[in-house]
Amino acid sequence: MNLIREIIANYNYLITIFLMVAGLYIVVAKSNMIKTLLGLGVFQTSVYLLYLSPGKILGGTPPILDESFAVYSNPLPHVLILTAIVVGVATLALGLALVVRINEAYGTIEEDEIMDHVDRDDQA
Amino acid sequence: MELLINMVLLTLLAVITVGIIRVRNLFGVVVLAGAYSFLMASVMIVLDAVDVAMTEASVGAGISTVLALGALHLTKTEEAPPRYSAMIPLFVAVGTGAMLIYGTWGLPAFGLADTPMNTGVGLDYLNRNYGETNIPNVVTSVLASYRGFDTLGETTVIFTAGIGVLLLLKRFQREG
Amino acid sequence: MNAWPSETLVLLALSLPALGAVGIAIASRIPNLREAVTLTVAAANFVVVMTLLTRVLDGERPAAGGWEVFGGIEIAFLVEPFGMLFACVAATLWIVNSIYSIGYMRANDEPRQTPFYMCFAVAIAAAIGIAFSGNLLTLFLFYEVLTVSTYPLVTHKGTDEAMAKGRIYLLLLMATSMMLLLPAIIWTWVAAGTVSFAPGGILASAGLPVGAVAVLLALYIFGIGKAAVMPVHFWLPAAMVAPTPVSALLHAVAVVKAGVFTVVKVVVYVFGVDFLATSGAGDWLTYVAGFTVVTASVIALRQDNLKKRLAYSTISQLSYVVLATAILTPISIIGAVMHIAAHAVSKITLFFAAGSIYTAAHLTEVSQLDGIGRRMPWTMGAFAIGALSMIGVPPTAGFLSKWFMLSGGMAAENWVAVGVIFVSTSLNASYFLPIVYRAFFRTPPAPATGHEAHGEGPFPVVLALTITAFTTLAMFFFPDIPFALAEALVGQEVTK
Amino acid sequence: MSTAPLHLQDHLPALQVVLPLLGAVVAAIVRKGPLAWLVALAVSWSMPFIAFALLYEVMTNGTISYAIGGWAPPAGIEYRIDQVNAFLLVLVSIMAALVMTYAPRSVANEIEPERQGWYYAMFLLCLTGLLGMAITGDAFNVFVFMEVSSLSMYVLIALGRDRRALVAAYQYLVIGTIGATFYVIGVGLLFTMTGTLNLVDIADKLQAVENARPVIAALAFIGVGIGLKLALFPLHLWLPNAYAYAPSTATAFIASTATKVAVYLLLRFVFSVYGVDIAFGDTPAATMVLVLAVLAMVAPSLVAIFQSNVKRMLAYSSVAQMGYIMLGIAMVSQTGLTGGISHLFNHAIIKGCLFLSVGCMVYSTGITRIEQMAGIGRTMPLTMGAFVLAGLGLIGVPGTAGFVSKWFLIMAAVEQGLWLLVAVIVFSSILAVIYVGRIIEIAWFREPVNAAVSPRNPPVEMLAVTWVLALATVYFGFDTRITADIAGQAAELLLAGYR
Amino acid sequence: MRLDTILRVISKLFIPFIFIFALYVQLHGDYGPGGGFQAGVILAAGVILYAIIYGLNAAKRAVPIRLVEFLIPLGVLIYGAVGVWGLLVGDNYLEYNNLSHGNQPHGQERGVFWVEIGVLVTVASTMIAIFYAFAGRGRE
Repeated sequence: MNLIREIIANYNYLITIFLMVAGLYIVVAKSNMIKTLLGLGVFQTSVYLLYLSPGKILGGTPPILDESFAVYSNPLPHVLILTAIVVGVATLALGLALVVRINEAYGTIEEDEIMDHVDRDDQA
Repeated sequence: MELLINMVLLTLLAVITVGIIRVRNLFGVVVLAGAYSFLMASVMIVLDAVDVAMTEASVGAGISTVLALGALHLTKTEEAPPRYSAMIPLFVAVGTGAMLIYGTWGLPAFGLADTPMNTGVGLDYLNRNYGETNIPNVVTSVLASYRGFDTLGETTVIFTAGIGVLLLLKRFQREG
Repeated sequence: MNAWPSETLVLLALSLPALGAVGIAIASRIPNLREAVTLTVAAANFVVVMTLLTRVLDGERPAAGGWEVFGGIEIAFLVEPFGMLFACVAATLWIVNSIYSIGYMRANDEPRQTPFYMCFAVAIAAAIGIAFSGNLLTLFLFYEVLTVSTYPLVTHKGTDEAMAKGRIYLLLLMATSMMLLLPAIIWTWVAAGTVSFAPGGILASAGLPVGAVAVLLALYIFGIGKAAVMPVHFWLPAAMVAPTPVSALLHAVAVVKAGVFTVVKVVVYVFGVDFLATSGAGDWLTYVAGFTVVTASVIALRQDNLKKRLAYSTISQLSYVVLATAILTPISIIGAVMHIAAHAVSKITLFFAAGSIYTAAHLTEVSQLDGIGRRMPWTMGAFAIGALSMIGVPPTAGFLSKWFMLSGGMAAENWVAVGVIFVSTSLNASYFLPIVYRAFFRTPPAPATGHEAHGEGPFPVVLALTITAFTTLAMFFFPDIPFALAEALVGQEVTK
Repeated sequence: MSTAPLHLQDHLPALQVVLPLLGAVVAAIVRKGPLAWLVALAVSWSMPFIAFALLYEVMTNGTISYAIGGWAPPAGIEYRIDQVNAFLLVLVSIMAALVMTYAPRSVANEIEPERQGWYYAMFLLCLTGLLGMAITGDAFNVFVFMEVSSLSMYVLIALGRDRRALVAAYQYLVIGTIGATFYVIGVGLLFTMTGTLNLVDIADKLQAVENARPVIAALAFIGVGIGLKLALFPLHLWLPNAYAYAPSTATAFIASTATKVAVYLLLRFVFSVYGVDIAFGDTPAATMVLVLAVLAMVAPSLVAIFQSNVKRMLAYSSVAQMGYIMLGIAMVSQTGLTGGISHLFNHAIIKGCLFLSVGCMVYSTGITRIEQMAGIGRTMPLTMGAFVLAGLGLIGVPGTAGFVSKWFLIMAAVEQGLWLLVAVIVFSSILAVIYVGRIIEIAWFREPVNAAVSPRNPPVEMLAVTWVLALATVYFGFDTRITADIAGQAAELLLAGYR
Repeated sequence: MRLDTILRVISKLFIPFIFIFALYVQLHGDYGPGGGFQAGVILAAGVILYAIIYGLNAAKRAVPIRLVEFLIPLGVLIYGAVGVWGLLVGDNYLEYNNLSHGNQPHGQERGVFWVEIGVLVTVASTMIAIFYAFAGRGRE
């Protein structure tokens, strides 16, 4: 019983952690560059939860002031995460652009194949 | 009720993530990623982060998907089978997870009002906002004024990315 | 010039050779002008140093510099008798060596002579910097400058062998100085709170346990790789690939002298003779030095290549100095100081002779020298004098220094040292005298054996080696100046 | 209704970051390479003056606090400048100015005309980001500018001529993003536990936090995140290729500034925000960093010896030098920190000089492979002369800047009786002797071959800048007032913490 | 083919509404969710949709690439300029309090308004530019 309460209390964090681990796993394990970048996206998105969850106040409303409400959720995490999202998309765009160029230069987007080419270049 | 919706949506998120890991067809992955973003957006609504939700929906589900599809269109759509065993990555990821569980277990429980975070600067904004700015949407006032410099930086990030992508992808007459 | 303040002179003595290097670079297009620059600068430098000498003999202790580098450590110069002596040796032999180089380099038309003369000048500057340095930091600075500036000289030939040997030279000297000497200096700084040389030493009051002092001394002795105490001596034979003038520079003028100079200086001014003698932290040094003296002589005995034999003889002669220092009595220290000067002039004579033989007859092995004395009387005459001095036979400079060492050893009842000196003297005799014998009393092989007729070496070469040979004798009859300086050195010691 | 007259000197902190930003904007608008360069040059030369003014202000009147948007911290974002980051600002802005002076013909040689304008814009953005990270007193603002600098860096690297540059940029992008995200996670945990983002505020709220676990975890995440950024061994894998294949100017600038700013951040968090007690008191952090630093000083140096590409060799040596710096930090003593911080400065100068001289060589001959450098010292004596001087600095020969920092590091080790560390330090400098000596030997004592025989002379401004740095290497070997002394003060400040 | 025409007709009707919505989001950002960033993205989405349906060249005719490339820095310039404006009226950088004759709330609103414009311009133009770049890379 107690454990369940614990879990409910920390459910957001648990999912957050799961997403982080999953995202990180994709990044490190997958050789396909586009998939890696999407995994990177998942990894970054999980941070959004890490910030937003503790800012939520049960029974609160969005932080748009109005006479009819008294309790508002914490606005600061929202601001930070807006910035974080922007950073995320910027990184994704740049990463994809790089992948396109790499594909043109090496004819593949599988990282381990490309590393073979790189090693060959180093020998030459 | 809030709590329940919140938990359900989160669970769905986790499920989709598993899908993203397992699916090999990159189109499928991109679509899943789009769905992921939509779910994330709805979670954000539950968490009262409406501005963020809006952004996540338009960026994550919109722009990102378009870009990813564009990139796929220029490259290829099947992921090659992995060459090396995934043990080390798994280890890294799980290690990070363990560190996180260790760290986050001491965090205040979900949804409380009297946590340091919700009694800190955030509350301060809510209280002083009306006197100082006439902007009801505190997120906007904090974004554009109290922490306006962050947003300038954020705009700069976009600017950087834009010019960067152009530098990398734009075809000039000489080449091609 | 006598009107000039001593500080100016000190700085002048340091900067003249450096400026000389610049001048040489500018004059690189016209060889004659370039050599003229070298000689003029060398001469000018000589005058400056001599002027300083007179003042030091008058009891003055010129100082200069004092630019703080960090945390109270300065780049500072202080001319005390011992440093003065070393500076005199370097300045004097620079002239002679330049004369010799001109003859040698042209006769064997060596490539890239401009960088050669430049590096040479810089090396001299570094040597004088070491001689005049007022604290360990300054000394270390110029010590490394000397290493770096002589590296191109060693690799001068540019052949793969030269480069391989150059690597050994650079690595060994850099490694020892950085891995042992630098930590030793910093340790001294942390322990004693100063690194300035002071009569009577600075560590006596530091309150280090005897064991630590012994370790520190070891760091110094082996850190000063230029002193070539075994086992850090490999670089010296390796450096034999260099052209003879460079060997002369390494063995007589600057490098190894800088090494033993530093050793003596550290023992006298950092540890303090009394402190070492009383604490007994330096006793092990006698054995290490003695071992080196004997072993090196034995190896020398087995070398047929003339320059190699000379190289090992240098190693053993250097350890004489260390040994004499390790005896830790004023007399023996005087011996050490005298020996630095004596060995310098004698060994440079020997190398000049070897180079002269190589230039004239293209011979490198001892076994080829039968009867060469008849063709090259001056060269071999000079060689004979140098050899006698090495053995320590009167009337040569070598006799004096050995005499002081011996009496020092006796006085201190350090029978190990005494025994070593006797043994090695006989060894010296047995690897030098045969050469002289061959040269004069063996009949030269018939020309058939590719022994084409040749006479003396080039004039500048012969001139140079005659001068040094003469000096070797002169120093026996007129030892006043080195003696005075040496006495001044230990004099401070005794009165202390 | 108050419109007070404008006093620029009060707003120097903001200008330090805003000027390069606006400069980048203008450069992106003018688009024409030469024009953009003029803009960039003007901006980057204004930087050192501002930085020195700030440094002077700090030295005379103590810490500066500037409230962006007029909102007093913690509500607003604070710019907070003390000895530590003022010193860093000076370093970064000087390097920017020098590299920018060096740049035009090198860039014209390596980047297509149409791209040059935007290239300079990127360069200024990178500068903006680095300065922003260094100057701000707000944890999240750091992240924003970290991303500005990182994104621009990825692009700069990707613009290298070799196709490997693209891969290097991609890998750096992935790793860099992971690092930044780790940092954000750490900040998020801190934010959750303290409810504020202002560093000073966090620092004193941390005292009240009774549950230490999230705080410690936050430190771990921030540490790892920054560790990735500063290429702390073994998190350095992105660095060698990035440095090796980026355009010469980018390499020179990034190598001499980016990692240094990351180190500063680490110092800031560990010492100022957490304070020695929390950071090292109940964690094995110090020992861990010490071990990593030792490994970093040895392993990459060994790798450097066997490199065939001179830029890669220098890159590996950079990783090793970061080891020196981390060592100084990990000894947690006045002397150690002084050594570490002054090495930050000295290494920046030395590496800058080395990469710039290589840049000259690339401009004149296109050579980057070591065996092709045979005899190049005889055909390009000025360029390789500078290389030799800086190389000696890298080794730490007395009379060079490198010696000063090494002196302090060894001294710190001796003070604490850590003889093993002394051995490691001197040993790794011997390794430096080997890999620098190898280049010097090939460049000066081998006979010139093909490309090296008749190079076109490098332009005067490139040589001039390279030599300015080379002479600086020697100068700071004797005058340590702006290195060791300020580093000493910074060390005191750090050890004191924000409280 | 017919489907295609239907699509074109619908989208012709649709796209203007997208722009209007974007405008609403931009201006209503003070009172409800939204702001420069979201509006910018939506605006860009409109153009992208247009490009997808009528082809890249048509879109480039409507929104020329030079213009976009000019707008990207312009937005940041606007934002930065608001900050300088703050300096000019003697306040700190990015301080809005005196932008409207010392009336703080008005000043704030004014500052925020222009800042959001800056964000809008940069975001929208960047998104469009990136889309152009990716789409344009495919040809030949």
